[in-house]
Amino acid sequence: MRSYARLGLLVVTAIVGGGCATALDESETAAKAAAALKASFRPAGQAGVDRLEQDETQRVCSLAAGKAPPKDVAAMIEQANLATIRYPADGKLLGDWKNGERIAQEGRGKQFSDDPKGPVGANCYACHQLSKGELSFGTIGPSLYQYGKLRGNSVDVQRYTFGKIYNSEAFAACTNMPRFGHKGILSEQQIKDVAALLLDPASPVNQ
Amino acid sequence: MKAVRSAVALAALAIAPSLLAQGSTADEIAKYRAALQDGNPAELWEGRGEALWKQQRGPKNVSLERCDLGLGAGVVKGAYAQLPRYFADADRVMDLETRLVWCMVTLQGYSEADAKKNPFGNGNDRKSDLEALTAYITSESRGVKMNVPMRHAKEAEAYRVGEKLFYFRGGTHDFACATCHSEEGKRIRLQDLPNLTTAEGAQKAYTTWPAYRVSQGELRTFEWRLYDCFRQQRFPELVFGSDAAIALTMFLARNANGAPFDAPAIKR
Amino acid sequence: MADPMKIRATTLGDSTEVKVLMSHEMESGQRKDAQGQTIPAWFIQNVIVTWNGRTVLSAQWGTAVSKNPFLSFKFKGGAKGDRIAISWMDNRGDKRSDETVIA
Amino acid sequence: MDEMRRRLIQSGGGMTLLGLLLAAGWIKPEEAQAQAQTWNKAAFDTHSLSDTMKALGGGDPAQSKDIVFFQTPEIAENGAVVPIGVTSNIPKTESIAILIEKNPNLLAAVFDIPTGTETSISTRVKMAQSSNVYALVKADGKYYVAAKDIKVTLGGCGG
Repeated sequence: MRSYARLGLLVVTAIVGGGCATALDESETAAKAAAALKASFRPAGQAGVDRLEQDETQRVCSLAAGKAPPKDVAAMIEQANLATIRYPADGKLLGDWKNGERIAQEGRGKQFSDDPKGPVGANCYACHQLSKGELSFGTIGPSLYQYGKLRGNSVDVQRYTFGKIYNSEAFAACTNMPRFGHKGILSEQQIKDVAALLLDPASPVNQ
Repeated sequence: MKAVRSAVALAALAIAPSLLAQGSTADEIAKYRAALQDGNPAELWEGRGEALWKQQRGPKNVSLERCDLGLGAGVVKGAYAQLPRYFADADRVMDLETRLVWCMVTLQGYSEADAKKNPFGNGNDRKSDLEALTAYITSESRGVKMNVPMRHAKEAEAYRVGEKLFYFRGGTHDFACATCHSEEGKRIRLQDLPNLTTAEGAQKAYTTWPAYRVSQGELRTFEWRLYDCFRQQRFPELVFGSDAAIALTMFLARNANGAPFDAPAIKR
Repeated sequence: MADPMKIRATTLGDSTEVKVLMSHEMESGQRKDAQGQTIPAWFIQNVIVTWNGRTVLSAQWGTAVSKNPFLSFKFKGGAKGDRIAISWMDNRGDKRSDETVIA
Repeated sequence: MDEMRRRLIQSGGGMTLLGLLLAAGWIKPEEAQAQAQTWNKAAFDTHSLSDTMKALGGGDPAQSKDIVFFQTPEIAENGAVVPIGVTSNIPKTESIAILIEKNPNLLAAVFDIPTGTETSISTRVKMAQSSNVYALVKADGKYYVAAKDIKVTLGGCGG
């Protein structure tokens, strides 16, 4: 991945405003926050303290502090993340929507309290409406009801959908959505299954 | 058989309005929450906590009634509405739970490890004294306006660090506190998510912890709230009474200033 | 030893409202522990509420009553200062009795 | 209550609940006799409404509009605690029972209501899943029933 070492400073100056005193204060706070993090977490279950070591995307998006990053920074984040997407070698982008539904419902996985051998889901419903039948859905992300019906099922749409699940940062810098493939949350097959849930005409999403 | 048939007929009648639109789902959930307000089992923790506060305990066999929670030795009324704060004797910003551990060590003679060995209770066999004490002390701030101080440099520093940590993205899922808590009107599944970056959102959230969680049958404190948020963020385990826990509490409590404290509450 | 109950008894004109919270696990017998072993049922089976020695409510409970049970009802009569006593017994034979006066 | 009496009560292992109340002076001997202290195991072990009715010694309950649910939501955020309030407007109501159709055991609770106590109770029950909840009323020796469908939603995150 292309290094964007200068990006951090770029984001800080863009957002904080760039006065010398502010920048100094900012870096001091950052150092204290880093020290507090180091002293305040301990490994538990499958979650080691290495999870607190940020990659470039996480670091830059943290600095953006909930605001949209500057356009050029966003473009660099998206470009770097786009390069990580590994499309299926067999060229098949869609799996079984029924498995996809189970994955979309499953909230467990990767928490320190979860069995490392247990199921790992995408918990899509936590943030998205998907089907009419499930009333318990979140609204952090947009409604995906009739996702396929509205977009069609072309190869381009399939590739975008697979890629978006694989690494969402490739399409929207500093999005709230996890990078399911890039960070090893879901397997390639699981991503195919979730893509099928979104695109298969028989899926409850498209009814 | 006849009884069964009539029951089935009855079921068909009762199920008629079951295709509920989203609007009425929210209304019905609101009714559910309202129905729980009358009779909050948190009172069981408050009662136990008050007894613990007054009971002579520990190697020194003294009560906690001389513990200074920030408003002077033994003053409980309104103390939680002004926490976290800087304590000169400890030279540290402390939240309530950390201060209780401090008093259990300095007044009652417990080792620090003993004082905080069971911060979050689990059922009848592992009741947490800290949760009970926290329930009692917070209940004594009910109706008191949040007024967390920021006079000392370390209080200001804790606030700034807390803000920084609020936006810190990490772990397998790139989550930060801000992922779920920096926009208006969002929810996860059916749970409304407070926007903790606004005074209104922080007030609504912070003033309703501790809370009896019906899903767990336990009273949970704000330290637990942070601990469990980080668990769901896929972070490693937040250390009880740690700098990050106190800094985040400072950030949120200070943002809640001006609102009347209204807990222990009852929540899903 | 179970924690004390929280009992509130209030006169409302010619009747008295009783509200009580009890500290009890109310283990259903359906749950499994981390090792996959079924956690045995442990729950309050009998509850009796008396007003100055006279029974105003008695109940039999199963495992489906919620943890830390809540109960509310009203009876006719009752004056400030009258005694309300509540007792429960669970399936292990543990008991708890508490009382309050009508406010 | 003085400390001595509290200790006496707490040490009352092996006593029945009524014996305990009697010893504490909280209940009069004639009351104790009137209150057959039982727990109807057969009824609590049933898995269908008809079996519950059999175990309770009753027949087919009649549907009744005089049984009203109050403070009972149609959707429960969490099945561990579902508030249920039942009022019976049927004359000579003797008891109110709460049954949950899709629980492993149907019968949740039976409240015996002596004369002078209002025929209305409020409590909280566990529901394994969305289900019909029945309020079963015994009045003048006969059984009446009303039902309410309650949905139980999932929780928020990974649990």
